[in-house]
Amino acid sequence: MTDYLFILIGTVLVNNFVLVQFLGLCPFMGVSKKRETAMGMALATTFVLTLSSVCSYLVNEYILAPLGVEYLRTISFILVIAGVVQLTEMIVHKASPLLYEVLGIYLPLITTNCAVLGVALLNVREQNSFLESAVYGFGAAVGFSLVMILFSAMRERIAVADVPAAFQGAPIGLITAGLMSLAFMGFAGLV
Amino acid sequence: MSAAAGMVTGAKVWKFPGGLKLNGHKTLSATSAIEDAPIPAYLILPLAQHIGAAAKPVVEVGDQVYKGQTIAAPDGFVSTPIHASSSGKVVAIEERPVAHPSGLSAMCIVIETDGLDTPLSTPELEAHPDYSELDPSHLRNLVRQAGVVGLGGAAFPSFIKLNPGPDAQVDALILNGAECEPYITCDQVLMREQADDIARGAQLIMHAVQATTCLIGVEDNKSESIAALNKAIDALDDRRIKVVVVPTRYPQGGEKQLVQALTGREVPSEGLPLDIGIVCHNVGTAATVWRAVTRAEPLISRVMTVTGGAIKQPRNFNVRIGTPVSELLALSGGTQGTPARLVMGGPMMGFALTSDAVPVVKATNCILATTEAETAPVEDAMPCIRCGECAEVCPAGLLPQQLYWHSRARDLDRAQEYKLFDCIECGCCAQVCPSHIPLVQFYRFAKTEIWEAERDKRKSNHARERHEFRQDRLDREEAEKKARLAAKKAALKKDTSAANPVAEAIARAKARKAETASGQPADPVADMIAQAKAKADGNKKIPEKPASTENSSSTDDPVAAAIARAKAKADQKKTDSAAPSDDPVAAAIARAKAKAAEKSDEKSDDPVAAAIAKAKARKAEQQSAPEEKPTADDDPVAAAIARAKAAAAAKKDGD
Amino acid sequence: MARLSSPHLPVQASVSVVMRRVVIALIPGIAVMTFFFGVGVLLNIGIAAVTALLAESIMLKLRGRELGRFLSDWTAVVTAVLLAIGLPPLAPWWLPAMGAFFALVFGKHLYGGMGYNPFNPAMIGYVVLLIAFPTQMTLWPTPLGVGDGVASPLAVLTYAIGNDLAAFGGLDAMTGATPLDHVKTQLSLSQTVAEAQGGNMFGLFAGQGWEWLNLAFLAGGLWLLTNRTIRWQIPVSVLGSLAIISTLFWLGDSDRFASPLFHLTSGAAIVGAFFIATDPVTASTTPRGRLYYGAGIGVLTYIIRNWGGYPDAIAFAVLLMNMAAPTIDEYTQPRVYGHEGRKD
Amino acid sequence: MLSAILSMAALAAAFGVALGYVSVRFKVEGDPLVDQIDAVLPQTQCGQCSFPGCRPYAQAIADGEAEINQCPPGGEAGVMALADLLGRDPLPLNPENGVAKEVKTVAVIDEDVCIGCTKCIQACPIDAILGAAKQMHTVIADECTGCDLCVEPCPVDCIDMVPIEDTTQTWKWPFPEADATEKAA
Amino acid sequence: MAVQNEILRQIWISSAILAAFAVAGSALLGVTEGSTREQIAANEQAYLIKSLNQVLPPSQFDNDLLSDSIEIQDTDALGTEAPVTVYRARKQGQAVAALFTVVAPDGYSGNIRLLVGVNFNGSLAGVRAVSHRETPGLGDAIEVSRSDWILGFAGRALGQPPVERWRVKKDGGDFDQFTGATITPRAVLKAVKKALIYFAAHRDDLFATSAKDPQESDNG
Amino acid sequence: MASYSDIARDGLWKNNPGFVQLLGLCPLLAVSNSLVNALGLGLATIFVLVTSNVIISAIRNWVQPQVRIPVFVMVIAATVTAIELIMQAELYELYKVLGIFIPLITTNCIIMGRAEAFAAKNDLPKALADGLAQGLGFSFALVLLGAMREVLGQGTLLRDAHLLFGEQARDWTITLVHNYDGFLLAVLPPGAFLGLGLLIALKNVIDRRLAQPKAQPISTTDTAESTA
Ligand SMILES: Cc1cc2nc3c(=O)[nH]c(=O)nc-3n(C[C@H](O)[C@H](O)[C@H](O)COP(=O)(O)O)c2cc1C
Ligand SMILES: Cc1cc2nc3c(=O)[nH]c(=O)nc-3n(C[C@H](O)[C@H](O)[C@H](O)COP(=O)(O)O)c2cc1C
Ligand SMILES: Cc1cc2nc3c(=O)[nH]c(=O)nc-3n(C[C@H](O)[C@H](O)[C@H](O)COP(=O)(O)O)c2cc1C
Ligand SMILES: Cc1cc2nc3c(=O)[nH]c(=O)nc-3n(C[C@H](O)[C@H](O)[C@H](O)CO)c2cc1C
Ligand code: SF4
Ligand code: SF4
Ligand code: SF4
Ligand code: SF4
Ligand code: FES
Repeated sequence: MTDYLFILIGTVLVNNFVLVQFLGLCPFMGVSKKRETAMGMALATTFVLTLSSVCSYLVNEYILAPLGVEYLRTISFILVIAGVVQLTEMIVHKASPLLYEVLGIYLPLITTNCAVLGVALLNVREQNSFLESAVYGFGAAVGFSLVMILFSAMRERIAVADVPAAFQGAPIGLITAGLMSLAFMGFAGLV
Repeated sequence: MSAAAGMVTGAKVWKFPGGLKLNGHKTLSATSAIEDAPIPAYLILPLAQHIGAAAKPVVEVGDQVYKGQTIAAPDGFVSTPIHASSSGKVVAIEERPVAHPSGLSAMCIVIETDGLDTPLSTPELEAHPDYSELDPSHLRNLVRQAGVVGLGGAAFPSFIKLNPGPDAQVDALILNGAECEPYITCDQVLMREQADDIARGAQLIMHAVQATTCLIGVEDNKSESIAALNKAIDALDDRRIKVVVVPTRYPQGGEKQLVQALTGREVPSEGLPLDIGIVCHNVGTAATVWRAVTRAEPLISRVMTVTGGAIKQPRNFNVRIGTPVSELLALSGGTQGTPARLVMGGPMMGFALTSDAVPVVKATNCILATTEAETAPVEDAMPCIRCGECAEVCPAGLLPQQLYWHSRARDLDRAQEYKLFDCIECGCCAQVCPSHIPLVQFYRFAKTEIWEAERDKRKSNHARERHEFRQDRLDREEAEKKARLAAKKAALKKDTSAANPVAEAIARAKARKAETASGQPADPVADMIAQAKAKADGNKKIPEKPASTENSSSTDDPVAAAIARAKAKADQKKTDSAAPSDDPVAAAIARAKAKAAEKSDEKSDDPVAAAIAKAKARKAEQQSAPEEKPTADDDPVAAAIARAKAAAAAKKDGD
Repeated sequence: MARLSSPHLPVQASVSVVMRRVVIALIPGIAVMTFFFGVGVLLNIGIAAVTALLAESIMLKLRGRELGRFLSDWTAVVTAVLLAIGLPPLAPWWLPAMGAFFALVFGKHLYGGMGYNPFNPAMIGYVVLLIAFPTQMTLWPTPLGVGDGVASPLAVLTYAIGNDLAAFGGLDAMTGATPLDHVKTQLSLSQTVAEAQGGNMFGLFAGQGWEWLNLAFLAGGLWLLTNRTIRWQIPVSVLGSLAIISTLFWLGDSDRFASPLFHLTSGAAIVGAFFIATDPVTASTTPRGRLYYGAGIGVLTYIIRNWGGYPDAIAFAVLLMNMAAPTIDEYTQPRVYGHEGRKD
Repeated sequence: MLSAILSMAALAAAFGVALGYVSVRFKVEGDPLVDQIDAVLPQTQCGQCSFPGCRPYAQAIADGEAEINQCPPGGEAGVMALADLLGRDPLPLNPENGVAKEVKTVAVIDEDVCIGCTKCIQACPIDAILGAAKQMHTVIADECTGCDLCVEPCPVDCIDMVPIEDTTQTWKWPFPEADATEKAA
Repeated sequence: MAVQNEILRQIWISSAILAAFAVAGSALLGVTEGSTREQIAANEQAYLIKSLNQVLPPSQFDNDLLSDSIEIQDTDALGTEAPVTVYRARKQGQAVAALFTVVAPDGYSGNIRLLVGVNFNGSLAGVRAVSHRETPGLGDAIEVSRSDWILGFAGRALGQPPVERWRVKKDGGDFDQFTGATITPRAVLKAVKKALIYFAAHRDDLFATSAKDPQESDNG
Repeated sequence: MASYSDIARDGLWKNNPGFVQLLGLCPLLAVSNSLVNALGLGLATIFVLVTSNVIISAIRNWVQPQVRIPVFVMVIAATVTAIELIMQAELYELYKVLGIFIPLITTNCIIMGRAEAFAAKNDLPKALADGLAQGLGFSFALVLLGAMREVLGQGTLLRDAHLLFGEQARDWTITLVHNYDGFLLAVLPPGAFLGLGLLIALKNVIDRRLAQPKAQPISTTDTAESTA
C-alpha cells in the first residue's frame, strides 16, 4: 500500500512530470491560457495517460518480451497510444457529445504529448508491475493536471498584468513555469 | 434566509455586511429650515426624468402652459407624465444638456415663466381627501397621473410599486428615511418639518399595497427627525407604523441594505423587494404620494439640499423641477471660488456635472460643490495590491477586486460570473482602496459595455432572422420559378431526347461533371440546372472591377449573386453584349443551383431539397423495377415525371 | 480625466502607509536578531535594501514608468527587509545583493511590478539563493550564548567583503546549524528529539536566541493585526495548522517528532505567518480562501520540515501556495447578497 | 525478425479493424460549430469577409478555409470572441477585408432624390428598406445594420451612411484612463 | 446493407494500410537491429568496463571482469537487500582486486550508491559515487566532477588511518568534511569502512574461482 | 505556396519551433543542460524530422483519414527507433546521457506538427526543405539554450565533447571562468524554463528592433497601451 502511495507522491510532487521531468510541456504551455481549457486538457490527459500506461504494460509484457523484440517498444507503444486515443475520440464524439465538448478537441493533441509515451517507457525502465504501472500513469496524470490547472489560473492573472512587452505571452509563461519548478524543488527529498 | 418566514415587527435591527462609517457633514445644511426657491426665468424639463420610456410632449412651441398642466404624457407602461412646474410659454422643445454623467443633451421642454405661477383653472386631477374609499387601482392611477416617481434616487415610477399584483402578498411597507450619504439632508429636514405628510403617506401606501405594517428606517444621527416622526404617528394613533432607528452606517439607505436591516430578509438577486413581501419607498415619495392623492398636487417640486465646502450658505430648498442648477448656487450665496467639483447627488453615488446649466430633475436630491480638500484627486491610482479591503466593506458581499480585474481586462463574462450586476455602485470599495483605484467607474464601464453588447446581440439576432427570412423568401421564389422552368423543359426534352439521345447523354454527362466538381451528387433536378449552367458560367468570365467582385465569382449565395450582379452590371453591358446575365432565366437557374447546393445538407425545411429527395426516391423505385431500362436517369419520361413531382412537392412545401 | 465616477470623497488609506507600517512592525524583531546574531543582520538589510531600490529604479526606467511614485511606495524596502532577515547574518556581500536583484527583477518587475507579481518576491529571492548557493545559505553564525558567541562587526565585515574568515578561526568555528537543521539531522541519525535538543543550542523552549527573536516578531505581527494592516485569517491558519499537525504527530511519537512549540518558535513560522504569508499581492484574497491558503502553508511547511530535504520550509510553502492562490480564489468566492448558498 | 514483423502487423491490423469499424459506425453528422461561430458574427451580412454573408463565413471558418480575422464589422472584439470559441490565438484584423468602422452608421435615403428604382431593396440583405417600384424608399433605421451594401447600387447616389450618435440611453462610461502604472514617466 | 459494406470496406482499407506500414516499419527496424545488435552488446560491456576502470585501471588486470563475477548479499555491510555483483580482477591468474557497489543509506537525502574497488591486500583501489540525491552544491562534492574529495580514498586501508580515525575531522577523524555539509561525507565514509570490513572478513570467499553460494560465503 | 526562402526563414527564425511555436519543449528544456547534449539531440532530431517529412510527404495521398495519425506516428517511431539503435551502436555514451529523450523524439511535438501542418500538404522537395529548416531551427534553439546554461552553470563550453565527437574531442572543453563555483540554478530544472523565457524575450526585442530600424530609446516595453 505505502509503495503505491510513494509512487503517487513521487510522480505528483517530487518528480512532477512537467516541472521536474520535463514531459508534456507543449500542452502545458499551449493549452493553459484559460482555466476551462486547461481543465479539459487535464481530464483528457488523465484518462489517456492511465489507459496508455496500462495498455503499454500489456503490450510489453505479453507481446514484446515473450517474442524478444524489445526494440519494437517505441513503435508498438506509440501505435497503441495513437490507436487508443483515436478510438476514444471517435467513440466519445458519437456517444457523448457533451463529453466530447469537454475532452474531444484535446484528445488528438495528446497523442503527441510526450508524457504519454514517456510514462510507457518509464514504466518499463522502472520495471513496474501491472498495478504499479497503472498508479504510475495515474500519478503522472494527476501531477500534470495539478500544475496545469494551477498554472492556467495564474496565467489568467498574468494576462492582465502590466508585463513588459518583450515578455508578454510565452516568455512570462516560461518564467512562471520556472518559478513554479523552483517552488517544486521544495519537495525534493520527500520520497 | 430563514428570517423570511418570520413576522416583520421592527423589533430587531439586523446588520448588513460590510459598509462604512463616514463623516456625515450633515450639520452644514441641516440646521436651517426648508426654503422655497423662487421661480426661475426658464424652466427646463427633460422628457426622461424617470426610469422607463421618456414621456411624449403634448404641447407645442408657443403654447401657454399653466402650473400643474401635463406637458408630456407617458409613453408605455413604465413611464410617467411631466407637468409644468410653473406657468409660462413653451419656447422650445429641443436637446439641452441634462443631468447625466455623460454631459450629453437630451430632449427637454423649455418654458419661459411668466412669474405668475398661475395654476390650471380646472386641475387635471381630482383631490381625494378620503382615499380610503378608493380602490387601490384607482389610487395608483392618480399617482401615475401626478407624475410621482421615487425621490430616493432611482426615480422609478411610484405607481408601479403601488401595484403589487393580485398574487403578491405584502407583509410590510418600508419607508426609507436613512439618508446615509454624507452631506445630504433633504430627507432629514423633510422628516423634521413634514412628518405628518410622511406618516399619512405611509397610511395611504399601506392601503394601496394592502400592507399591515410600516417600518420607517431612520439612521440614529437624526434624532430630531425621529422625534418628529414619532410625534406625527402618535397623533395619527396608528400602531401599524413604527419608526425603527438604524445605526449610521453607509449605505444603510440602500434599499436592499435597509430591507435586510429591518427585516433580516435579502432581496433575491435580480428580484424585487416584493418577492419577499416588502415594498420600499423613500419618505419624500410617501409625502408626495399623499399630497398627490389628497390635494391633487402633481410632482412639480421637491425638497433638495445644496451643500458642500464650496457653498457659502448650504441649506435645503423646495425647488421647482426644471430649475437650473446655477440659480440654486446663486440662491445659496454663491460659491467660494470655483468648486473643485460640482456633483449632483451625494458624494458617494452622485455624478459630476460638467455644466451648471443643467436643470434639477425629479431625482435630484442634492447639489454638492466641493473644495479641493473634500475631493478625491482625479489621477493618483496605483495597481491593485489585492489587499481585500474592498471586499471587507462591500455591502453586497462581492469581491470588488475581482470585478475590477475582470472589468479592467474587459473580460465581461468573467465580471458577470463575479456578479457584477449585484453591485449597487455604493462606492464603499473605492472609498477604502489604498491604491485609489476608481473602482466604481470600472464597474459602470463594464455594465454599459455589457448593455451595449446585449443591444448588439439583439440586433444581430434580429438581423439574422431577417436575413434568413429573406433567404427563405428568395428560395421560395426560386423554387417556384425553377419548378415552372423544369416542367417546361421536361416537356421540351421529351421530344428532343427521343430524337437525339446522344446529345442528351452528353448534356447529362456535362451536368454531372459540373455537379461532382462542386461536390454535389448528380440528381435529376440538378441535371436541369446544370444544363443551363454552361450559359450561366458565361457570367463568371466577364471582367469585373476587382473591388466589387469579391462576391460574384466565388459565391453560392443568391443575395451576394444579386449584389454582385447589380454591381457588375454596367461593366457587363459594355464588355459583352451577349452577356446572359441579363437573362433572367439563366440567372435564376444559377441562383437556384447555388441554393440547392447550399441547402442540400439541410434537408429539413428546404423545399428544393425536399423535391430532390422525392425525385431520388422515385429514381430508386424505378431502379428496382425490373421492366425499366437500366437506369432511370436514362429514361427521359421517368425523369420528367420525377421533376414534375418534385416541382409540385416543392411548391407544396414552399407554401 | 481619469476618475469621472463617484465616490468623490478623498481616500484616507494609501499603499505607502501600509508598507511603512510593515517595516515598522519588523523593527523589534530586527533589533533582537541583531542582539543575538550580530551586526551582520543590519548589513544584510542595508545591502539588500540598496540593491532592491537600485534594481527597482532600473526596471522602472527600462519599462518607462514613473520613478518617484513607485520608489516611494516602500514595497521594495519591505521585500528587501523580509529577504534579508532570512539570510545568514554572516554572509558575503553579494548574497543579499543577488537575492534582492532576483527578487525585484524576476519576482516582481518581469510581471509588471508592484501589484502584479504572482509569487512573493522576497521568497523568490530567498529560494534562488538557497538553491544556487546552498553552502553560503546554510551557514548560520552561532547566536549569543552558544559556542564562540556572536560574531564581531569586524569579522562580519571581513567576511562580507573578503569572503574569508581565516583571521577569526575559520568559518567552521563561527557557524553551525540552525536549531531546525540540527534537530532534523540528528533525527535522521536516529536520535530522539530529546537527545537532539539536549545541547546548549537550545534555550527555554526553542533554539537559543531564536525564541526571543520570534517573540519580538510576534509582537510586531500583533501590532499589524490590531491596526488592521493584515487580517487575522492567514496568521491564524498558518500557525493553527502548523500547531495542530505538529501536535498530532508529537502526541503520536514524541521521540521522533518535535513539539508544536518548537515548530512554532524555532524557525521562520512566526515571521512567515505574520509578514510573509500575508503579502496581499500574492496571497489569496477571499476571506475563506485565506484560511485555506494559510492552512496549506502550515501543512506544507510541516511536511517538508519533517520528510523533505530542507530544514525549514516557509519559503517553499509560501511559493507553493502562491501558485495555488488564484485557483483558491476562484473556488472560494463568498456568497453574494441575494444569492443562495455558496459558489464552490 | 519474422516474429517482429508478424507481431507488429497483427497489432496494426487489429487497430486498423477497430478504427475502420468505428470510423463508419460512429460517424458524426452535422457540425454545431458553424452555428456557434455564426452566433458570434455580427450578422451585418456585408460580405467584407469575402464570403456572401455571415453564415458562409462561419462555415468557412469551421472548415478551416478562412482565418478568423476577416470580419471588419466584428472588429477586434469579434476576433477575440472567435479566438476564444475556437481556442486559437487572436490575430489582428486583416486589412485586406477592410477596417473596422470607428462609429456605427445607418443608411439614410435622401427621399427627394430617390427615383424608386428598387435596386437598394434588392441589395439589402435584411430587407431593411421599404418601398415599391417607382416610389421613394426609406430605411428602417432600427433594422439597418450599416452594411453599406445599398450605397453602391443606387444609380442616383441618394443613400448616405450617417453615424449613429450617442444618447443618454446608449452612452457608455469611458474606460478609466490607464493606471499610473501603465503611464510613461 | 450499405452500412455493412461500408464498414467492411473501411476495415479492410484501414487494417491493410496500417499493417503495411507496420510491416515496413518493423522490417526496417528488424534489419537495423540485426546489423547493430552486436555492436550494441559490445558497447554495453565496454561501458560497464569503463566505469569499473575508473577505480581500477585496465593495466592492472588481464582477465575478463564481466565473466568473472559472483553475487553476494549482506544487508548490513552493503547497505542493500538486493544481491550485489562482485567483479574480480586478476592478473595472470593472481587475484588483484574486487569491485562492487555498496549503498550508503544515510545520506542527506536518501541513498548514495558507491562503487568500491578493494585491492587484494585490503587497501582501496578507489571509490566513486555512482548515484546520489545529495543537495547540489553541498553534498554533491562527492562526485569526481565536482571535487577531488573522493579520490582521497585511493590507497587507504582499514589500518590506515586506524579504524577509530575513519571519521570526518569534525568528529575527530582524519577525513575532510565539506563546508556546510558533514552528513554526506560521514555517510560515505561509513559505507566505505563497512565495505572494507566486509572485504577483510570474506576475502577468500570473494576470490574463490567458482562462484559460491552467497549465503554460504556470508556464513563463512 | 511557400518558397524555399520562406521555408528557411520560417524554420530558422520567424516561426522557429523552439522560440515561436513552442513545440518540442520537453527535449529543448530537458537536454539543454550542456552544449554537447544539446548538439547531440539536435542532430538526431534533424535526422528524424527530415526523414519523417519526406516519407509522409511521399505517402500523403494514400492514407485514409481515420488511420492518418497512427500511420504518421508509426513512420516517425520507426525512424526514431532506427536512430536509437544506430546511436546505441555508434555513440553509446551520449545515448546513455540523453536517455529517454531519444525514444521520446517520437512524440516531439515538432515532428508530428510538421507532418500534419506541412509534409501532409506539400510535395517532397518542399517537405525535405521544411524538415531541414525546422530541424535546424530547433537545434539552433537547443544549442543556444544549452550553451547559455552550460556557461552560467559550470563556466565551461563543450564539456564532455568526446561523447559526440569521439576521444580526440576530450579536451575541447573551453573553460570560460576559472574556479567558477557554478550558478547552480542554471543547470537545474528552473534554470531551463527561465533561460528559455529570457531567450524568447531577447528574440522579441531583436524582432522589434528589426521592425523599426529607427534607433529607439532603451525602453524595451511599449508604453501606455498594453493591457489598458
Ligand atoms: C429597471 C428597473 C425595473 C424595476 N421594475 C420594478 C417592477 O416591475 N416592480 C416594482 O415594484 N419595482 C420595480 N423596480 C423598482 C425597484 O424595486 C426599486 O424600488 C427601485 O429601483 C428604487 O431602488 P434604488 O433607488 O435603490 O435603485 C424597478 C427598478 C428598476 C431600476
Ligand atoms: C448605496 C445606496 C444608498 C442609498 N441611500 C438612500 C437613502 O439614504 N435614502 C433613500 O431614500 N434612498 C436611498 N437609496 C435609494 C434606495 O435604494 C431606494 O431606491 C429608495 O429607497 C426607493 O424609494 P423610492 O422609489 O421612493 O425612491 C440608496 C440607494 C443606494 C444604491
Ligand atoms: C537545504 C539544505 C541542504 C543540505 N544538503 C546537505 C547535503 O546534501 N549534504 C550534507 O552533508 N549536508 C547538507 N546540508 C547541511 C546539513 O543540514 C547540516 O547543516 C550539516 O551537514 C551539518 O554540518 P555541521 O555538522 O558542519 O554543522 C544541507 C542543509 C540545507 C539547509
Ligand atoms: C502585510 C504585508 C506583507 C508583505 N510581505 C511581503 C513579502 O513577504 N515579500 C515581499 O516581497 N513583499 C512583501 N510585501 C510588500 C509588497 O506587498 C510586495 O513586495 C508585493 O508583492 C510587490 O508587488 C508585504 C506587504 C504587506 C502589506
Ligand atoms: S481595496 Fe483596492 S487595492 Fe485593495 S484589493 Fe480592493 S481594489 Fe485592490
Ligand atoms: S460599489 Fe459595488 S463592489 Fe463596490 S462596495 Fe459597493 S456594491 Fe460592492
Ligand atoms: S464581414 Fe462580418 S458582418 Fe460582414 S458578412 Fe462577413 S461575417 Fe458578416
Ligand atoms: S439599409 Fe443599406 S446599410 Fe442598412 S442594412 Fe440595408 S443594405 Fe445595409
Ligand atoms: S515535446 Fe511537446 S509535449 Fe513534450
